[in-house]
Amino acid sequence: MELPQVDIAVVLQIAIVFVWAMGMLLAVLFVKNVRAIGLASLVGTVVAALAGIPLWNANRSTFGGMLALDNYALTLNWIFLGITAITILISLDYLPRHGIEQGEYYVLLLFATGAMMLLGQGNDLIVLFLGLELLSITLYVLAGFAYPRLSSEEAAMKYLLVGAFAAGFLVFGIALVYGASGASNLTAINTFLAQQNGRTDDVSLLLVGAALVVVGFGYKIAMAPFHMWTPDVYEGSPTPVAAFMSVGAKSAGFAALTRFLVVALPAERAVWVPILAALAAVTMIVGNVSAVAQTNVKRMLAYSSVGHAGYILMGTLAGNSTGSRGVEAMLFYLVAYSLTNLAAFAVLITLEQRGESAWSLDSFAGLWERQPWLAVAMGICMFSLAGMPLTAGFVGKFYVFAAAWQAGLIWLTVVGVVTSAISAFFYLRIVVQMFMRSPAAGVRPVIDRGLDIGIAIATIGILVFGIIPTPIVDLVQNSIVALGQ
Amino acid sequence: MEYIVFVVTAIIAAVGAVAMVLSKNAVHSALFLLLNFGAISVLYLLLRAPFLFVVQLIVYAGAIIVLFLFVVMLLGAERVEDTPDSIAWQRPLAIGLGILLLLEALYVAFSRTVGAVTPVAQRNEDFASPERIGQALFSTYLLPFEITSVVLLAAIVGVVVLSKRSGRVEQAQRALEHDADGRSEQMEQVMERVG
Amino acid sequence: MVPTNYFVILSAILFTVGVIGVLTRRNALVVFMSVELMLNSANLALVAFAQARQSLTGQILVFFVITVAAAEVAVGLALLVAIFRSRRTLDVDEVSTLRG
Amino acid sequence: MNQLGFPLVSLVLWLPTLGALALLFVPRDNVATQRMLAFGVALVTFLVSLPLLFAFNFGISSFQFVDSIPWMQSLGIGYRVSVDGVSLWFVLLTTFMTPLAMVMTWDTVRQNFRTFQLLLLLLESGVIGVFAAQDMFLFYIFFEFTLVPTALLIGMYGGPDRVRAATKAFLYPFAASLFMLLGIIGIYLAHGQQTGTYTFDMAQILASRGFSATPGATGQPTLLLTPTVERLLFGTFFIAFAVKMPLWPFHTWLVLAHEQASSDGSVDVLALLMKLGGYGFIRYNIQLFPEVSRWAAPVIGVLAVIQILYAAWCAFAQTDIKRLLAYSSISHLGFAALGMFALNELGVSGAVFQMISSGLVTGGLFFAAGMIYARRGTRDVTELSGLWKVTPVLGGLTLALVFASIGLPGLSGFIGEYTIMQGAWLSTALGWRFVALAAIGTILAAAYFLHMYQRSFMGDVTPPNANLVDLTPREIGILGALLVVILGIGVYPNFMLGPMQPTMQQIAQVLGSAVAAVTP
Amino acid sequence: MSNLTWIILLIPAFPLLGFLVNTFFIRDERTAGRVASGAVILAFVMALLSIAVLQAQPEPAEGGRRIDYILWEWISVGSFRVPFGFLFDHLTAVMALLVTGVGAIIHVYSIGYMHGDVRQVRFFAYLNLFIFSMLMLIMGDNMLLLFLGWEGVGLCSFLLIGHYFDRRSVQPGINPSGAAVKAFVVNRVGDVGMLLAMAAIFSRLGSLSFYNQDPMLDGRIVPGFLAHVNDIAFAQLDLGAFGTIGIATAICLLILLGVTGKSAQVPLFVWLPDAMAGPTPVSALIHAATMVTSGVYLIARVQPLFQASPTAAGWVVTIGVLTALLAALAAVAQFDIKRVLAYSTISQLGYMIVAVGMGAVSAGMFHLLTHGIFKALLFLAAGSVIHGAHDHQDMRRMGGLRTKMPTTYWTYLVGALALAGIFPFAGFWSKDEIISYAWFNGGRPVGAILLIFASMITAFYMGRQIALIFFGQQRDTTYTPHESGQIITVPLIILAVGAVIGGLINFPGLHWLSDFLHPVFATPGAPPVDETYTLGQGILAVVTTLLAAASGYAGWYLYTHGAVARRVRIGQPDPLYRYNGDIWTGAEIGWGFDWFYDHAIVRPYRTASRFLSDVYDRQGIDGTLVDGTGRLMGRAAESLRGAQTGFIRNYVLIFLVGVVLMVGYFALS
Repeated sequence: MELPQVDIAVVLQIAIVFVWAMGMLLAVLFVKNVRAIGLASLVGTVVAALAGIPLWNANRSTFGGMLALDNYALTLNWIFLGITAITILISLDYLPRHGIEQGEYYVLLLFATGAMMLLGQGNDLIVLFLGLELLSITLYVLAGFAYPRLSSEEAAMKYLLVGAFAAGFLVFGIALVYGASGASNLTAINTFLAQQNGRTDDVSLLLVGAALVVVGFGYKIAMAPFHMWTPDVYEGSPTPVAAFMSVGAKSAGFAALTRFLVVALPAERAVWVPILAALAAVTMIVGNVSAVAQTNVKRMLAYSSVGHAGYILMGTLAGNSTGSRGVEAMLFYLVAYSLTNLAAFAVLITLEQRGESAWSLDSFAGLWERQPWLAVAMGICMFSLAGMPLTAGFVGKFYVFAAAWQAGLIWLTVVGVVTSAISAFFYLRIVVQMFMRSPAAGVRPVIDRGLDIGIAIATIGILVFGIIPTPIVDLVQNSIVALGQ
Repeated sequence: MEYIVFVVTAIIAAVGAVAMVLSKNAVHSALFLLLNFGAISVLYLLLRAPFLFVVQLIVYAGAIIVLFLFVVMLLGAERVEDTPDSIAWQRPLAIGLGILLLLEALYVAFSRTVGAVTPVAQRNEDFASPERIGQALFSTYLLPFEITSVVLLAAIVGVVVLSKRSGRVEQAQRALEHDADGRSEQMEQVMERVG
Repeated sequence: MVPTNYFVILSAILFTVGVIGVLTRRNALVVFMSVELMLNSANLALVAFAQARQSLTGQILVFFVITVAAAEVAVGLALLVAIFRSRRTLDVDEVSTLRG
Repeated sequence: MNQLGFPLVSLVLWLPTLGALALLFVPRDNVATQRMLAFGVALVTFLVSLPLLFAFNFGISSFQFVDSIPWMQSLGIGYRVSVDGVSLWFVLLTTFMTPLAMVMTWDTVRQNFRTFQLLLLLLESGVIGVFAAQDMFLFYIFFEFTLVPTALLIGMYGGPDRVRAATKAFLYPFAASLFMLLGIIGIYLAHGQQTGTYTFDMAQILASRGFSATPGATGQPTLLLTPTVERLLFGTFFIAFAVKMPLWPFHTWLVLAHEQASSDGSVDVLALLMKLGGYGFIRYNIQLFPEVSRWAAPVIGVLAVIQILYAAWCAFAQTDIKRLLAYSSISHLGFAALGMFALNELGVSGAVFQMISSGLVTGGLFFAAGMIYARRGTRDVTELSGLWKVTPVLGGLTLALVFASIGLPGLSGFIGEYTIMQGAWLSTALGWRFVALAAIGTILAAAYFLHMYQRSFMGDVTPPNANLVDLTPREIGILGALLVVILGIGVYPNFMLGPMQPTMQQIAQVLGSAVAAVTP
Repeated sequence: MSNLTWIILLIPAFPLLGFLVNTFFIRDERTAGRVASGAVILAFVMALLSIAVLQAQPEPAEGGRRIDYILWEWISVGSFRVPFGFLFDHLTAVMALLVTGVGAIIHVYSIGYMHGDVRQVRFFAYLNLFIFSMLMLIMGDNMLLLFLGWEGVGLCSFLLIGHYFDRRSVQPGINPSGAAVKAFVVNRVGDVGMLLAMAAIFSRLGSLSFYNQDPMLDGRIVPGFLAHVNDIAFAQLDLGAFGTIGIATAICLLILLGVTGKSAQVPLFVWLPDAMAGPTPVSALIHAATMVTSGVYLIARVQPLFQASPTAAGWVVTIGVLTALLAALAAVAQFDIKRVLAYSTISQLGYMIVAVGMGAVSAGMFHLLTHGIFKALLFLAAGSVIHGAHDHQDMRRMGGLRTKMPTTYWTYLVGALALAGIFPFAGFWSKDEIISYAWFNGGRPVGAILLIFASMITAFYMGRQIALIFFGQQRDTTYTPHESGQIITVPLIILAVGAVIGGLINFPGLHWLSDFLHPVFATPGAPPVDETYTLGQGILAVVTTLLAAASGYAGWYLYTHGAVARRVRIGQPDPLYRYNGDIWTGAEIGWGFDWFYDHAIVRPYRTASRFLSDVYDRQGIDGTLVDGTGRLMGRAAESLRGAQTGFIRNYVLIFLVGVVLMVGYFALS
């Protein structure tokens, strides 16, 4: 038996993250200082990110095309690692403050990161399935990490049951796709579709399978109507985990979904675009409209993240139509959205007391008078989420709309615009609370250095990428899905 | 012959599944599930998959169902559904939707002769022998194989984390105490930094 | 040789039963079993297709699915135990404090 | 580069922002320095903006003082700022009003003074940016950005119902201008697909819509849109600007915002009276879509006439002076809208003049209302009486402003109104019927303004009003400066109309050819 | 001499300077009066000089000397070019002399009259501003500049009527601030006509300048529109359901609307009686002698337009006659000394309007001049009476003042005779010219008869007034009347002399004024004024004056002798009320126009405005449409929240719905 030739470069980043995670796991046994483990994990993400730099434009794949390393994947890897890094920063003090300080937290976080990277790089349904499951399993645990707090347990359970349910559909979908095409490799599926002469029965079968695969990923990105778990799970999970899920898991889901649609199913674009566009519209509407009535900011952010899934989906949908910039728009949006949501959740952490009422809108009242910079940061986040110019969120939205319009989805951009307008309402409500009301009694924001740095990095990022988006634009423009097409 | 075996096992599997869903007692459910799994493993044999036949029996029947039974009995949670269903209206909807889904599946299966699924000319009874699977796992499918190792590791870590309950409660109490007396000091520091 | 279609149809039936189980049962453990049933029926389809295709991939996939399912069950049951300890129930309907 | 070889427009644009940043380094308690710094920056900005006028080339109909830096080149987005005969005046109005507004705040803002000044300076930058940006993307950025300081200023420093006012003043225009984003994207893509160059550069897009840089010459349109597409695109811009301007019936947010904005009038003047929407109509709706403008003109003309009369009618019932002024400003804008969609040189010039004049005059009245409030603690005319006797200078200056607003010839208000009416009368799209109705607005204006003046400034002096002090020299300076300008451009309006002409000629020419194309 | 044309700029310049100096520098009341008077006197001198300069101008080929001095281009947009230019021709000269001359006298008078009053500095500043605006009105060389003056005098009128703005009411029960606002707003109604007329003129005739002008800076010539009136003589405007209307007629009717406002004609005269709330000199200057005559001036100025539209001219005459009659009747029923004069003014303006409407421009201008003199005299004398009667204005409180205030009495009598049209006073000549023109030249005998009737009533109410004020016994004995000082009486005497000999200006046979004005209105090549007098005219004149004298005597006699005179009591209605009843009341309230406007326009407007603002706008547009959208969102959000039950099984159900849809779509596609 001969082991296959493996291109180490392609798996390098993933390997670093997993090995680092195992190292941390060992360290948990010997090191009492959990904070040190967190910092070490942070270093791990940085190392992994740096390791990716020489791989730019590598465009290689290995393991028989199961794992690809194109610029698309590389950019996503950096996004994932950045997300993890900021999550670690905002977790450092959250854990001891809430009495859930365990080194395994960071280990799981790193495992999840690796899983996300697998989703970004995976070019085979097997890898995508395993990556998704790895991500899910770690997130189940992370969501329940604050046990025996009831809400945390409930979040974990809801996530688990819905996740397992979705996994069932994913597997069945994979089975059908495999049955129809005889392949699990995305490139091979594309080749198969290209060889089929018109709408054969096999193609029909494959499409049904693809639908179920999309459902599997749709659950991860919180696409309506597979989003129902989102608000409950985000609310119950420890806040840094919610932040991580809302950006990390979602980004990874999009990474995989986009690759699946762009690489495997470009030939059937005419079929999947309408239905997904409709779902994107529903997602935007449901997410943004539901958030209007929320007074719990954490839940509001959860709903808003559902809404944003719709916008990102617009990019994915525009994906590979000729001349469209869908994928790059999606990537830019992910960057902008990730920074913004992480910062927003970080601000939530500062306000989070032992009780759970801390997320009520009222606790934001008069924040500006108590913590001006924190309020400004949150304000910037809210404006970015609403798509206000001079923030990264705006450029992202603009990018996505332009891409969708160019792909002919003009009606979808109209829906996007209308829902953006609706979303401004609840984002503005927080700004109003912070700047225009007098401080609420009893809520004292607590800031520590990790949060400080995390919020600062994210907020500055929002502003810088909002004003000078060129670096990111250049990055994402080169981050095309090079392999498998 | 194979048809007869198939029909019988299929019926057993279906009955097991339905009975699993219908039985009030979780223990019974688990046992019906076992029945179903067993039937499916027989089907694996029919499909020339001896390796999976074994794996199915060992992992599912041997491990998972046992685990289920163990938990059910440990928690004494055989019957939790004696209270009235607060969302009883969902049941007919659920069944309806399920049937709709099934109809869709049957429509696909019957309306289109799924062409590619027709047997390949050259049949090799031995195409999925345990040796071949083993070789494939360590060559072509090395990467997924390695990933599963990580998945399992992560699961282990997760289970360990979720089970360290006693330590967690103490820690939470400590944090609470710390919170009580450390709050004002912390606030002062914060105020200093901002002011 | 039994046609592959038969297996697929059986698999679909079992899958549907699993789905209905998830939707109707309140015992978290049974819900979980239903999920396992769903996974199993998918596995059946995979094996059937593998047989029809005469390709290993399907069977390998089943192997991975089984592994992952096992891992998931482990974590899931650990979680259910933890929840049971806090709430003294495994009725999924009772785990509904987060809403709205 | 440009005719000065110096990025003058950029300097004017960013000076206030720099000032705002500098304010951050002034200690929170040092109000005196904050005042001087903010005011100084605003004043310097005004002085620096004056050369725009002196060096302006009256013979060019397109953009001048162009500063252009590539920004997101791959998308055709650039930092392009410049002015033409239209935006020049809006920029100058902004730079002129800001120092006055700054001075107004000195007595009224007691808390968080630094932030107030900072936001005002940011607002100034934003507003100038809207007028100066000649890149659609950049324009949109500034257009939206102005909402942030506006909402914060209203919401943090406004009256009792400030939160609702701020929310509305933010959400409504924000929601509407999102549609404009679609329109911008649409034009951008259409332009890219038809001409091959993907760009947001207004100069280029205008050129491909048939605008020529030399007055009198006719360009050849290369960007051709089907009527439906053109109408839809027009509609997206229309919604944004109609709400922003505002046009009837999108006006209610403005009334509330005016009512609740900080009492000194600074926010009203800088944020709400700066007619970004009106400017947008001219720059985008009319210039980009001449044919649809012609198609839509009668409808918009009807809206405008309704607006003139409706707002004036509503104003009559107001007892809060700021609310009254809000309606008055809306009524004036009805004239501006009528003029714009007269779609001829006279009408559009008149509209620009009217908007500038409204900024000055109504701005002055808002300041005056602020001065009343600072003395009396109320703006309710039922509680005021005989102020002219107690505070003669305030009464006299207010009266002068009132008459300017009513449209007394010799003051700026009349010029705009008359040229608009004349333009609308001559317009092939509108005609005399519109004018006949709009002219009634001048009666109503006199009625509500003098009614207000009579109730608050005339009549016998009631005890609560008896001991008010008259204006300080500083306040006299504010209103005086405004009145000098109002009188100046009322007596010699060609000062403003002249530089506009090349641009207007081009607009008229393109509109004319569009008209020729439409009329069978 | 021709290079001295800039001198015409000095005419308005001095009052403007006076205004500025008084506003910004003078705080002393006496100085203010002197500065103001000096400015106007200087302006008068400049007007005289300007006439000299004008006469020295070379006679142009098409006839009609005029000086046109363009300062700058006022508005210039495309083909719309309006200069800021001043015109000085013979018509302007006449008006300028009247305005500055009478203005100067009234300024001087005001120094005495306003002594000790409030806000004198402001008062004089306003007066100067008024003179300036009035001069702008008559010197503007285009409609728009004329309109500037037109509105400017309106502003000054507002300011001066509202001079006592801090009082709740002045005699006779008028709220000064309300009267001021009313004056301006009612005038605005007329101004709309002006605005529309201007817009129409430009759009049809391509210019707003009256006459061809000197080249502008860029060498382009702005043509005058009056020369092109014939272009539109037969043009029709389609009014849709209302048929068609001649363009010229439409323009003229719009101008007429403006005129009815400013010159207080039916139906917009209602503001003038209330305008008496202002100080008496203001009434004399603005609301009798000058401002209210600007309508007459305007019609004279744009005479070719009216000639092009006989229909419109007919309307003008009708309005004029109606006004003359109604106002005269209303004057009979007034008790306030100034209100009588106010209605009388309205009535006399009606005569002038009739004259210019018929095309008898010089007759109209003649009456304008003489009326300007004698009505100013009457108002000033009335002011003197008021002064002497300790600020009482109610004639029922007077009586027998003849002996106490002899100078005032005699001058008042002269004014009254002039007004009544008694030979040989100024009013006789001018009024007779109008009536006779109407009878013989204008072909409007009915109008002439009505005018004669109005003139009889005029004489009657003046007789009544003289009787009530100066004859009989002093009915209110709470005060001791006294004669006014010299600074008041001297202007009275000057004006009285004018009222006596004013007729000379256009004395039949001399017809200086007609000659003087001839070049302005004559078409090129027309023969000079050729006035022949027929016997009929003579008879008419004799009859008219006899009738007037008779009715004047009747009025005097009724209120000095017998039962009627005894029944005049303070606070009681007029004795004649018993015989006329409702008609008398109607006359007293100015025929109910005020009442009608109040009920038909003002009140509904006010109610509707409250409804629009508080209900329709706040609850309708804002509450329902704008906030309603928000509420709708909120409701949608609530229902979506309702779907978020917290039950996992619900979530899964919805999940499954999605799956079924997805699979169904993909399976069927």
